[in-house]
Amino acid sequence: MNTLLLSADMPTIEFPGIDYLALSPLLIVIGAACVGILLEAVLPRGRRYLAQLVLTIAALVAAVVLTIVNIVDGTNNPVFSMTGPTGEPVRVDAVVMDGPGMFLMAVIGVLGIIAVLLIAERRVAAGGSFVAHAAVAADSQADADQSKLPGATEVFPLTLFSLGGMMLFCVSGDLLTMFVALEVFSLPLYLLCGLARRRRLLSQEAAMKYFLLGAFASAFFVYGVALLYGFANSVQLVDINTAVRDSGNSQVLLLAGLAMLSVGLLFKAAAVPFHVWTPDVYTGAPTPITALMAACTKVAAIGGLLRVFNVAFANSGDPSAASLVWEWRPLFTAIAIATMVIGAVMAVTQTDIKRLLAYSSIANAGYLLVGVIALGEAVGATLFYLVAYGFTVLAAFAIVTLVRDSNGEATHLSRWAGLARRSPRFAVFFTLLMLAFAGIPLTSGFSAKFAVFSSALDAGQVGLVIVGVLSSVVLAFPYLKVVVLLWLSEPVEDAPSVSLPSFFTGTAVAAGVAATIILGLAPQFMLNMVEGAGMFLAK
Amino acid sequence: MELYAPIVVLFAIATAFAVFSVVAAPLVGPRRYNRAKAEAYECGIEPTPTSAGGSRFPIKFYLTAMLFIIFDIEIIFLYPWAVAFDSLGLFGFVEMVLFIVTVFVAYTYVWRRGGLDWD
Amino acid sequence: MTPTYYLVLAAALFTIGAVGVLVRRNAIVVFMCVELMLNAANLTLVTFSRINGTIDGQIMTFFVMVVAAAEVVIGLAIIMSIFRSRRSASVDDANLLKY
Amino acid sequence: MSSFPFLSALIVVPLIGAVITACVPRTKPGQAKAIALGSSLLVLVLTAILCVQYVAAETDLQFTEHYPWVPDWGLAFSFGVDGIALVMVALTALLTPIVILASWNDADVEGRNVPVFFALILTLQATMTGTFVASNVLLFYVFFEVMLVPMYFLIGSYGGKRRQYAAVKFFLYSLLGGMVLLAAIIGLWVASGHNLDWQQLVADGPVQGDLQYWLFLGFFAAFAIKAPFFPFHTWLPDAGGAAPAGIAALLVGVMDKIGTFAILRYCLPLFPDAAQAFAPLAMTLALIGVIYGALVAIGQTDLRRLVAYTSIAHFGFIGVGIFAFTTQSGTGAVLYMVNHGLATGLLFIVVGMLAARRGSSEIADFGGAGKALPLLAGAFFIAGLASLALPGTAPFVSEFLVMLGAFSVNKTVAVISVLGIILAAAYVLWMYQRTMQGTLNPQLKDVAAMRKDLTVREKIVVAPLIAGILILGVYPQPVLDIINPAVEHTMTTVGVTDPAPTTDQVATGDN
Amino acid sequence: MNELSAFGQDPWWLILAKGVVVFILLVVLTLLAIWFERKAVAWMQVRPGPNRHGPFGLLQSLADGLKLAFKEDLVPKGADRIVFILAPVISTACAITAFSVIPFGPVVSVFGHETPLQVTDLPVAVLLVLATSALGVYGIVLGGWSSGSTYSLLGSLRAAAQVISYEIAMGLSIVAVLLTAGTLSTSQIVAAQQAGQEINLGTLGSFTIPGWYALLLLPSFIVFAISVVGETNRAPFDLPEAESELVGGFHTEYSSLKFALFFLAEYINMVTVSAMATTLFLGGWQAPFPGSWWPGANEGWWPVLWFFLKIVVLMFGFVWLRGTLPRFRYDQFMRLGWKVLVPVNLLWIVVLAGIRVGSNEPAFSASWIGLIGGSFLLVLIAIFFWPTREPYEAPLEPDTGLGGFPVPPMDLKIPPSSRTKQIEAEREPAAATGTVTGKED
Repeated sequence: MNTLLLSADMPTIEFPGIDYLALSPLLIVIGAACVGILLEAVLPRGRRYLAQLVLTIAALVAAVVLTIVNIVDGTNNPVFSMTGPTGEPVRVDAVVMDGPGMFLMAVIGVLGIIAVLLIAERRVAAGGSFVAHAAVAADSQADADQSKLPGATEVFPLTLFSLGGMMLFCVSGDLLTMFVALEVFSLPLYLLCGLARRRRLLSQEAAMKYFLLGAFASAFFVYGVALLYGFANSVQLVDINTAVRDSGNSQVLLLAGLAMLSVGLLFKAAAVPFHVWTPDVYTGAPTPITALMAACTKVAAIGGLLRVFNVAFANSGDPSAASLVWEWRPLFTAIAIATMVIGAVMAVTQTDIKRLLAYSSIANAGYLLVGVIALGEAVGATLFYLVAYGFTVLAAFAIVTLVRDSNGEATHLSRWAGLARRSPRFAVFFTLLMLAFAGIPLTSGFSAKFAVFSSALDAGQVGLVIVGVLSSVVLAFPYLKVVVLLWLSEPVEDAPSVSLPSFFTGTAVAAGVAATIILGLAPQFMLNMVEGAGMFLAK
Repeated sequence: MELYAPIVVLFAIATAFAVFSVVAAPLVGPRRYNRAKAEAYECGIEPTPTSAGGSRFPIKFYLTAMLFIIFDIEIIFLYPWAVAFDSLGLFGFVEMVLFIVTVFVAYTYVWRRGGLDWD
Repeated sequence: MTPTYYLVLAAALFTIGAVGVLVRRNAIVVFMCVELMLNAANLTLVTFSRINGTIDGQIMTFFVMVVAAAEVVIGLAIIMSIFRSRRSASVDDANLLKY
Repeated sequence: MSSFPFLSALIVVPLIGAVITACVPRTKPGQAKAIALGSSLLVLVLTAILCVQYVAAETDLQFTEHYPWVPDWGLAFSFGVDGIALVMVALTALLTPIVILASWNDADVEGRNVPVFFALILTLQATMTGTFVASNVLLFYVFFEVMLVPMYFLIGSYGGKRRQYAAVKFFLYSLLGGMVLLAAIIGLWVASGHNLDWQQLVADGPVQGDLQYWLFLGFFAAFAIKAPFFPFHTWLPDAGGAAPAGIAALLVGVMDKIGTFAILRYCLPLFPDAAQAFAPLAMTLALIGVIYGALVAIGQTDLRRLVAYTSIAHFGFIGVGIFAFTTQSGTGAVLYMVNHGLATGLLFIVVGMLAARRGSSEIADFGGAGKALPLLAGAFFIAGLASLALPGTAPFVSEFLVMLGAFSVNKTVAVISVLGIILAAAYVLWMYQRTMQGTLNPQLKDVAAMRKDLTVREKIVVAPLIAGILILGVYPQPVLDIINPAVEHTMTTVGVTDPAPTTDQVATGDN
Repeated sequence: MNELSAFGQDPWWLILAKGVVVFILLVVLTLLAIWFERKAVAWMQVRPGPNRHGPFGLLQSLADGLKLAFKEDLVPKGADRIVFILAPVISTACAITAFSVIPFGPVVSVFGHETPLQVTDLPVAVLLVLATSALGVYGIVLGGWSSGSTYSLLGSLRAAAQVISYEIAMGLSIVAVLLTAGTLSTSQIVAAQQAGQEINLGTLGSFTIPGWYALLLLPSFIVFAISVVGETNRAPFDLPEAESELVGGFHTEYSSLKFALFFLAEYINMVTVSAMATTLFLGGWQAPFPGSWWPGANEGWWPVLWFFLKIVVLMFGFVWLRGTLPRFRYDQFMRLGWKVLVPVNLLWIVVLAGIRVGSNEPAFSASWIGLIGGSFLLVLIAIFFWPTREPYEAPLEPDTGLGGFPVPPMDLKIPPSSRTKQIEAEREPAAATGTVTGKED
């Protein structure tokens, strides 16, 4: 077959049956994003904000509810299924709704709701964190003129698109869907990064860096997909696994493809050495978007890694083909170690809270990678870690948005000195979050670390666990530094004040803090849930 | 490949002709140097200086280029679908309507935001 | 002609693109290098489609093209906005975010 | 045995007290102090009942309670005390009200939150008690780590100069130990087939193979930092020097004991082979600590730091006692933990009183102060004598037991540790001489507070401690009766028997 | 592949011959077309037109071409020389290559070889035409850009924007043809138009209409016809070369044979799109009357005649437009392309596809078509005629003179020559300050 296009008298094509209920969360989120675009087009400017907000939240809530319904239903199958010519079922699983996938979708949905609350905040900073007209040149007179205008409402549909892409990313059954999902969630993020109201140049710079490096990484991803397609003659994860098992095929293609693919995935997860964008982008992006990236993108990226490595490259239970795991595991171990160590060490030297959290997010990517490398049973622990980390980091960035002076958010650490005097409640929350990051027991951070490290040790990854615990000591230092600043330092001149959060930010902070405490005090229910999510559907 | 060979031949002939013309032109024509001739034409006045990296021009052109890309992509998807339409049947129709509607959403947005207006 | 040559060509293009991203300083050029990489991937996909005798690779090329187009749209918008603010598209000039 | 959940109550009561205290408005510090004191006294009463009801002859854990928490990790609220834990609980319960009383006015500084100060002390008490009564390894770890948070804020927010540095250093050192411990606990969890209940672990027998050694090292490192043993000790002088006097007393008097307590509780029974294999190393570290701590203490110019260094020396003794692996030495070590808590607690508190009057804890700022402050000087002297383990004071008994046990195993160790006693005499007496005796430092005349001897509150603070030191010095038998079976049981699980029967007749508590 | 079995069988000499013939044909056609245009416009304007060289002035174009060859070949000072020279080559080569898949007639015998009257055919022939015409835009853009002249640049940008805008409309209009024919091969599209379509009107009886897609797919044909005029930069859409605004547009700076090449490319493109229109919508080389009025009409070499007749008619249409209509304003022109042709086309595609599905799929009844199509239409109407349409917001930033850079806007302000130096002097400090603004921390 030499031609791409089918001629008219071709035999009729088999069409997959589609489980629309299983697919409904994705359809709702993406559909709502499209409706959001239409609302932008038809509603007068004044009414857009409310309509978009309601639509966005409603869509995400509906998606989460439907996902939970699906989980309860026990839908654990490929969404696309069809019958082959001889009557036996044939998989076309572009989308696989298995336990971990749906769990990740629900997590992204819930974290997304909180992030949307932050994005919707318009009282703390007059008009919100987003610029009204992004096309206006930064620092021009026109830019100053528009500083009082309410922010663009396009951020809502963009966020929805991004979240929809993330959800799809976690349940993709083939690499092509994964690639498309990767772009669907990345592209809106690139834009959102450049929409900050204050410090526009910084924001635009962040967007450019994120975009160029992100596009670079996704080029690697797609080249990896191409090589793996050459290797396995299919991009379905299960087919790749089959090909890996009976490998009469070229190992060069497999390993090169795997390496390229990993570059793309690790970039999104912000793992060393593909992390260089993280601090800059986290600093430059509007803080609600930073929160979105730190929480949801992390979930999606790690979810993708989990799926790829557990389904396509794991070949567990087949000792003859175990060589592949042997091939990639040492390299990934090195990456995970480097990520943990560099993230932790670099965090120590930071003087800006957003950069600090960025490096901490890199280090946390390392801990998550430990869970990825451990494979198998560690999936549940990794999911738990994602939930715990997501909530905590959201709350942390939510608080960062509140500390403001006349120039907007005061993110330099020196400005935070002695803030506890002026607003002890905020300081208590932030301290709690910092302790959670540091992994102190009774916070979610400890539960998460324990879960991941214990399952990693179960899988025999002793070295990783040791590096993990040691790096988390190093990582504790910057968090302590913040706590010291908050409580023990003298306030600076014209210190920033902590704005009174409105309902939105308040809810976000409360949710994050509550989750941090609950997952620390009573993690069992969540452990049951991640355990109940089971394994990735590999057959 | 045999199908493509004639195209290459035709292309080669066309290129050869064009290259011959461009190469021949300065050889055949006269050459009488005049500084004014070498200037870019601007109705007789000294030409506008252009910046080193090319000049800036209205954003509309970029916008048009982007719109073109979007719709070109739509066409890319429409062609195979159209050719295989009869074997795709109802399923293909519904899918493509969904696709067109999606593109239309973006199109509507652009329209309403003045992206299609050329002032 | 062996299809393998196309693979080699694609790999070379990909490498050129990757190196270009790393060494070039103009955002637009960097961006074009990324596009080159994507097209190298496309070439690889099509070649493998031919070698393997399945049509999937060609279909994937469509999707990659779509994504590339979307990237162009987004990327140009971002680069334009920064260019309008700074009057420079050099990635070296964008240096506010450094420590 | 009563069905009343004593051990939970010991943790919950101070926690509730802490919450109530923290809720008191800042403008009413008196109420907060009263609530805190009341809560700690209630705990003291509960502890007293507990001690009475404790059956000394029983070697198993008593007052056990068990509530599930996170079954997936083998984490449960499992409580239980043996003799060792009981005396530590009692020490905590005793020291806390004294410290609260001693620190009555410590937080009354502009800009400092008094209710929170006392709430933190109560929280600290709850977590420290938790570490002693936990019978689940992970639960122990939870208390062990959470304990850092109140202590961190107590040092960092209410301490003296360099408090931020000291607080962070303390926290990071402890966290380092804690994380290593966490890794080891996870390793234990994996090795034991997902079980972290202490009784179950002991019943199942030790972990097999090389893993035991690694796990032991993980546990030991954490506890050695906590204790602190040389060379993990550098945080203690900073923390002890920067913390408010009462807090320093709690820090050295109780919190550091958790390290040695945990070695006895976890390192020895769970990893007996490793414990024996590493005993020479541990013993060496302990001995270095004895000598090094004493030598450095002599060179100190600051009273608080001096006391902190003496503690390092004393912890060396405790270490020697533990790793000599005899019942006498072990009993001595545990008794030493109690006595040291009393003695050093008193010393820190008295030093705090001195420093509060003088506004400085530099030795050079004193001199001949004893004449104006006879009672204070007396208390200081008694505390000092207890610190150098003079016969008649409580530490003597324990030090003697430790030496005795050590001698029966390794004479060199015993000889070297005797050197430590001599050095102790040197630093204590010299310290007393430089501060209290001799010619009056002329600067002291200008300080009005230096002419004010112990107030009633301060008398109430020092009296029970002095009484305890003296009583236990002459009649330690009741405490030994509680400790001895537990230590014996521990040594049995390690698999060692006392080497020479000749020592039996000397052993005081062998019944 | 079977349908294309007639292709790819030619010996090398036949391939070469076909190539040369098509090439010569195109060049000659261009000369004739120019003459034809001038003559026709002249008639419309009641003047004689060229009448000196050759009979009826037929050789006028040739004379013009020769004259151009002997003109001085200028390359402006500010030009990028290589691109400047390359641009006309690209334009010409692409224009000619597009013709390789146009079918002139059925299979005939040439020196004993059975071969179709078509250089070649591909499964994706229509795409090839689109691709080459799109590549031709590069010639225009590069030519304008490399000239180093403001007029050229603006002209080329306009040309590019125009071509790509109308390419969308054109591309969409072809979809309907593909949908009906089910193939992208030009020869098969022609073949698909052979059979008449029987239209059943229920009780009114039935009748057969010719298979030409121009009749079957009238909306597509109209859109195609309009868009190809824009695509080829012809009047009334000849804005890139609007003499009154932009002098000569992108080829202002070109002279001699390079200019001739652009000219050639433009006329070849006209012929090409006419040929495409013939092929896609007018039954290709088939005899221009329904039914078989003469059995041999579609055999042998006769179809070539029909084919060129149709082309001539279409070419006359081009000329007629030029002679009749005034030039569009640019905004009107873009609005027509984006706001009328594109949505109409999309709607038409959906309706057509719905009808076809309805006729094929028993489960998919006419009411469904009505429902879907109707709702689609309703949504469209609702969107486009939504009452609360916002007034256009003026851009917050004026487009001119940012920091002294020349920004050629639509209302081009040409700085007087005396200020050139001053402007260049201003540029330095402006560029210097540009990087320091907005420094944070």
